[in-house]
Amino acid sequence: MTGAATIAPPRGRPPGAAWGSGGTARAVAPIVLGVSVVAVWQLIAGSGLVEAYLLPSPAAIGAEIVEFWPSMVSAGAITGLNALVGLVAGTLIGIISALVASTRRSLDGMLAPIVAALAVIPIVALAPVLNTMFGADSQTGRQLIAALAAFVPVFLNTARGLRQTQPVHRDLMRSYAASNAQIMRTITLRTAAPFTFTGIRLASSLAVISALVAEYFGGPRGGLGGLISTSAASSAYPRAWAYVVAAIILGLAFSLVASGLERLVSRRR
Amino acid sequence: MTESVITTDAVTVTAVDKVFEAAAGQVVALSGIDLVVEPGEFVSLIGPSGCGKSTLLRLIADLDTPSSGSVEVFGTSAHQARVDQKYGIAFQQAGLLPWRSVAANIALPLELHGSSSVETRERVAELIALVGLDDFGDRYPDELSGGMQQRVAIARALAKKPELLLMDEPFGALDEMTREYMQTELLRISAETGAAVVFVTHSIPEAVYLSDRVVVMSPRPGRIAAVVPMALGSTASRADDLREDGAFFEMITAVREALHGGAPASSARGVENR
Amino acid sequence: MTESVITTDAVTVTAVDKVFEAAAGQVVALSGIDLVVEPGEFVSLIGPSGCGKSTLLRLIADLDTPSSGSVEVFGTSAHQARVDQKYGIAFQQAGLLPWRSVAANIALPLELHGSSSVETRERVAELIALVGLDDFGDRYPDELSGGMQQRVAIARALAKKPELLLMDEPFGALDEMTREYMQTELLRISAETGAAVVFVTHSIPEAVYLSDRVVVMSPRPGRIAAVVPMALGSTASRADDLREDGAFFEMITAVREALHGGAPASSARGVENR
Amino acid sequence: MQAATVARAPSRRTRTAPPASRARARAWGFGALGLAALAALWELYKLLGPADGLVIGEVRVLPRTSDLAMPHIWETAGRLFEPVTRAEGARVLWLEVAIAASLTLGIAAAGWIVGVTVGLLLALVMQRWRLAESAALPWIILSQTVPLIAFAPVVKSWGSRIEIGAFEWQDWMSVAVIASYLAFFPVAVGALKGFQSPDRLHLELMRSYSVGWWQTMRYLRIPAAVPYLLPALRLAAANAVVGAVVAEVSTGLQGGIGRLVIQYAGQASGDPAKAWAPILGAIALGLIAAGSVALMGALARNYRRTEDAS
Amino acid sequence: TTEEAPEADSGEELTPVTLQLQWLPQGQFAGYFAAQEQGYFEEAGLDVEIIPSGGDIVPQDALANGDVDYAIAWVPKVLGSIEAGANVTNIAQIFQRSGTLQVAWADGDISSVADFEGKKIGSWGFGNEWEIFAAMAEEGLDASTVEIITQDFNMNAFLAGDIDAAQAMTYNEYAQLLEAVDPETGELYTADDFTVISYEDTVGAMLQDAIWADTERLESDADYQETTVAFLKAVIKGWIFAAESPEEAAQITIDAGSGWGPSHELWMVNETNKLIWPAPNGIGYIDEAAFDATVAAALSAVNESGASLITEEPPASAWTNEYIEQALAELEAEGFDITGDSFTPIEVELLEGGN
Ligand SMILES: Nc1ncnc2c1ncn2[C@@H]1O[C@H](COP(=O)(O)OP(=O)(O)OP(=O)(O)O)[C@@H](O)[C@H]1O
Ligand SMILES: Nc1ncnc2c1ncn2[C@@H]1O[C@H](COP(=O)(O)OP(=O)(O)OP(=O)(O)O)[C@@H](O)[C@H]1O
Ligand SMILES: Cc1ncc(C[n+]2csc(CCO)c2C)c(N)n1
Ligand SMILES: [Mg+2]
Ligand SMILES: [Mg+2]
Repeated sequence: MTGAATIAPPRGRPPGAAWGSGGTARAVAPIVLGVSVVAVWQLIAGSGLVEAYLLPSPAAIGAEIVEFWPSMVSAGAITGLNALVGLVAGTLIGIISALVASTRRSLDGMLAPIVAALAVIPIVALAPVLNTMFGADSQTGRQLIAALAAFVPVFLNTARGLRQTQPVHRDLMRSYAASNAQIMRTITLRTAAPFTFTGIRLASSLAVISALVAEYFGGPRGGLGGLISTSAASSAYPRAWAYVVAAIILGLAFSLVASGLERLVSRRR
Repeated sequence: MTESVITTDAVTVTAVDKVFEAAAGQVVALSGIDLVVEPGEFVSLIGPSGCGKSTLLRLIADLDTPSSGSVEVFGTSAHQARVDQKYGIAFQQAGLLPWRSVAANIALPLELHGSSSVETRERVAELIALVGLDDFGDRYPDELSGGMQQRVAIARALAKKPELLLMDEPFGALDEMTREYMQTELLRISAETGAAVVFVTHSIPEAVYLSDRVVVMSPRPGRIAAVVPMALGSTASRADDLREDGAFFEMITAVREALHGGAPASSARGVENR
Repeated sequence: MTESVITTDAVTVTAVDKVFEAAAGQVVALSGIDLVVEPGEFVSLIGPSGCGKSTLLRLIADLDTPSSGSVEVFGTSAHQARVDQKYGIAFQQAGLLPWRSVAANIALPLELHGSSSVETRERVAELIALVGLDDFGDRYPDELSGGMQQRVAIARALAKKPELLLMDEPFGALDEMTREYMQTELLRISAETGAAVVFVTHSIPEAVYLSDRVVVMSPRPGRIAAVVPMALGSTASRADDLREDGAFFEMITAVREALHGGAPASSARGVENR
Repeated sequence: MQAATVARAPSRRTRTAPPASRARARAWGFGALGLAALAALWELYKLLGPADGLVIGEVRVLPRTSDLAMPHIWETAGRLFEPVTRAEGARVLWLEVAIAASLTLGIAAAGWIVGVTVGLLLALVMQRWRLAESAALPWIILSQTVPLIAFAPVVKSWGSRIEIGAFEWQDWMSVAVIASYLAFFPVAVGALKGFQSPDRLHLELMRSYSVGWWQTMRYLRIPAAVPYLLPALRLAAANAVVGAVVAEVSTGLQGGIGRLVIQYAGQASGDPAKAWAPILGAIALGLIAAGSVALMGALARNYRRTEDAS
Repeated sequence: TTEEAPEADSGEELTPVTLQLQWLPQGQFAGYFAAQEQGYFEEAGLDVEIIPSGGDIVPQDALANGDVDYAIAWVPKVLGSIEAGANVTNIAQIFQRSGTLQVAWADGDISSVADFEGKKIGSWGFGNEWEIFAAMAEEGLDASTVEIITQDFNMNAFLAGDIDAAQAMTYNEYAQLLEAVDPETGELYTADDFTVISYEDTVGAMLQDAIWADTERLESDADYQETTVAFLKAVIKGWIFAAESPEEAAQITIDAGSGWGPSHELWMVNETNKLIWPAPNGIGYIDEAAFDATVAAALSAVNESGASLITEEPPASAWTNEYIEQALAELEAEGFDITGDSFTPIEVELLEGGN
């Protein structure tokens, strides 16, 4: 259903697009853009044109970040752990399901509507129900939500990767009279790995944002999502933004690690 | 190198038909094929696209099974020969595993059949030397040129010291000059190992240069149209300058004519669309 | 077909150098190239991989610019010639747009330069007939064989009636038999259109069979090593049976020797890894 | 040797492909079977599973089986055909959900259109200027790590002060904006990838025709982007629905499925089956949205000729 | 009614007014919907739009941002916003009492706030937790001695045993409990199944639903002042209507979009009435002592991360009785019962699932 969730793993730039002297400019460009946006934001917020109450200035947010750093770290740890547990669980379930689906067309067909449904389900709809099923006093419901969010891209990409084994490799393994287990290990899994890791990269930030949003709907306190909502509810907007920044950093950390893994795995293929 | 005592033919194909069930109906890929390849003999299969060359090779390799007729390899069924690893095989795409180094690619068939790691290491070193890639064992396929990749594929096919080498257009993807060079290399290697070779190609000069016999096939359904023995001396002694020899050009003409159905080729073959 | 009055050379390459800036340093792809192609003449560029054949062709097509020296096409700069659509070009891969039918692919250059749709339709029909694809106008590239795709690419290159055709290994991806067939077709088409052709190839027989002159290049840096004129009669009159002619084999030997640096080729070229 | 004559099908190519209509019927059949299996699993676990779920250590790895946590499938299904409340004139539940879903679908569609437009424009700009790509792409990727729920009130508040002439900002527009925030991302990334997908060969061909950026875009890059764009548009549609529902919950927009999610979740203690109705509605909505885009993709068949059939 | 009729007969033109609620339409806000439906707003020359909110809309911020003209919000939450910079004023304390309960199982070991220690205590968060901390502070407990679990929209966490005591409003969540089926008996739970701690009975009690207005406009905008009085009068009439005709008021809120069933809705109107009536000083009148107690509790209560709701006394502009007094006086003169001395709640039977 969600085809773009299976965005192919990154390939090199076409030849002729080598990184020349423009390389530095390109590396600096996003920073320049980011800094200028923040600067303009600061100017508008500081000019009094817009009430500070409405649009906290980057400086005010920075001050909150400094002040609430320890709390941001501990909240980030709670949310991050939930996201990590969910990511790992969703990844494992996704890989296993994809393997199961790859064995029989019937199993693939049976899983299809379930995956399609999971791909379009809004977390907000599921969160209260999962809290009831797994207990509002535990993080399980949130971890499960992160797992469901991670499952979809991992499953779709792995399933796709499992279909990528080259006929020439299959013929070769048959010529070696290799067992099914040997074929699976030497060819099938290894061919699918880069695709799976692409799925994990896509899943990583989804897991974080899902774990975070799930905190809006009950459960133990202390995570980033809860703190964002609590801060916003008490009109402490700079603090709310500070926690949002922490959430972004957390999501970024997840996706950077996942991209790194992906690059490592898909270097040779 | 492997000079075991062989008493039977390397390959015996008897009355083989192969029919594919396709969406549009049945495709008769091969019909009434009879072929014997002697131990140590170099046989090329040549013919237009779709005439069943690859299909025949795949039947010998037991990658596919005939619809009728039988295929024997060294006196056993093709299936048994595959299980016993009696042959090595190489394809047009080198088909190296991109995540394995050159050495690890060559070691693959050994690993799969549980050679000890010391044995494997020694055999791999031997093979790397044989195909002239001495300093490249630790490289990865994407760091090699097409010709080097094909050499790795050949080394891999030779890993289990097979007495039969099956090759499906192994040099088809190489540029002409590298191709000629690889042909000469292949002659050297097959002479060193003494293996029989069944070699599929589209190129008449290639078939002529390499083979003891050239099997010319015709399509729809795939049949053997002619078998042209090469009068060029032992394959082991052929060298690059043979390519400029009159006998070479004569053999080329002979195969060309067999291919074009006995009559001298002419451009007036109608508007055949390929 | 296009018999306009031409007073200047088709291509004049004068003292051209081409240096690429690569990550690892400078690559001198071409050095001191001088070449003149007459109107209506068929010139092949041959040489080992990396000797700069494609680079030279790209300079003529103004797809790249020389580091020094000049390239003129029909008396104007290469740039102006490109803007004026003085040449047609075809590559190794046919490079058809998969979402356009055969007819629409051929029509592309016409559409881009605002021909009326009636004009376009007529010209496309003409071209389809020229390359012998009469019933295939509504087909899509994926429904065609490799040879047919290349014919579409050639038709497309001819759409604007160019007096110069640039071709970079256009038959490199075809199997040998289709390739020979396409060569004969190309000779017919180039005779019909009277266009000059600059043709890059790796294949000696191909270069010999097609050309008025064969330009042999050598690598590192890319230079013209020799220019071998073909003594085989007018290209327009060549037919398939020329391939079995003694003169043909002689010319092949001549080019081969030019390629191997004047001396007869031998296999003792050391362990060059390609 | 006899065994060798038994035709086996080891290679992918030899698998005979059934006609498309039969294949489709089979796909639906397997799909239905899959859903039935899921339902059976649910009931089986509910029957056999421990009432308080399976707790290992401190963690409940399998859910509780109480009616509160896992209502029977037939109760959930049956509830759909009962009135929403006892109140006079109350609609039947599925109809109420369907009406709400259609409002959300409209909002999501608006968000999708905005998101697709923005995504395409961004991709165009990034394709045109390499520097723009380097500068913007990291931020575009980063944008999706922002918990948008935190911004719903801000968007609503900012929107509510927009008033240009006769145009007055409506609350549903805030929801659509948030939906578009989720929708633009796959489009921007997918379209950029698509625009950059043509081979160098094709680009040089266009250069040999001496045509400019726009014509290259129109004749080459845009058609070549179609296979990348279609899955992106589908994902954008699913995202737009999710975004619309989240934003409805967050801003409390009346009349949509998000509103029903909160409302019925609030009634779940006494009426557990009811809470599943808007969830099913949201899923159906997402499938309809993604499915309609997939149908659109069928129209672009010629542009997908090179797509692998997998 | 918002057509341009410049300088037309001002008696005919209605003043547009927006009112931000703090949740979905429901009986908790019956008075406002009744005023709308019964035409009290229109009679007062007002065209009122009532805006419900959802999960994340903060009413006092919508007001402070200028999105709306008036907002309904709990006093302690707004005190926090005022300290953060919101410039708003409490102009009518509609709820005289706190309706917050903490509900535990009757057979459990919680019977008072003092028993919270070491327990899992449910709260909605979003600023609804301060009463708990204030009440605990009185018992010498600080926030770190309990584990606060965020409740979602229903009471399942409590029913399933995830939390030991759940936060509940008398008018809503408590009823949800009484509408749920006890799986052991197959019957609805009854009041006997629960121990109910009412914060109104503790010092933690804080003022709840109040009407808030924009401080600056109150100070500088004569029209706004006038509108405010007219608005308050209509609202009061609406609440008087709800007290006198709870059934009709319940039907009005259902028609206005409440998704609750009739029994739950009627319960909610009735219980809300109990929080408003009787109002000894007149409905909406801000009792300075009660306001100061709320401020004191807000200053003293400390949450689990060590933060206080507010750190300093709110400015004097945080509340005023000026407008409500005017409204009450005018209504009294018109013969309305503004204290509800004679108010008697009705008996409501709850049905399964709030239907
Ligand atoms: N798995 C298959 N299913 C259906 N038809 C097949 C299959 N494999 C081969 N064929 C058909 O059998 C015929 C012979 O194919 P084969 O690949 O052996 O030809 P070939 O001589 O190797 O051609 P080429 O020179 O192009 O490699 C062709 O018509 C082909 O389409
Ligand atoms: N864009 C480029 N940047 C850097 N080096 C290049 C570039 N294009 C070509 N070269 C280098 O220039 C040399 C000549 O390349 P060119 O492609 O012209 O060779 P060729 O003769 O066409 O080879 P082949 O037969 O393999 O097509 C090679 O060494 C190549 O690596
Ligand atoms: C997610 C969520 N947030 C806040 C509240 C609190 N709340 C808002 S209005 C109101 C009165 C009773 O409904 C209460 C308690 C809740 N219940 N659920
Ligand atoms: Mg073949
Ligand atoms: Mg080249």
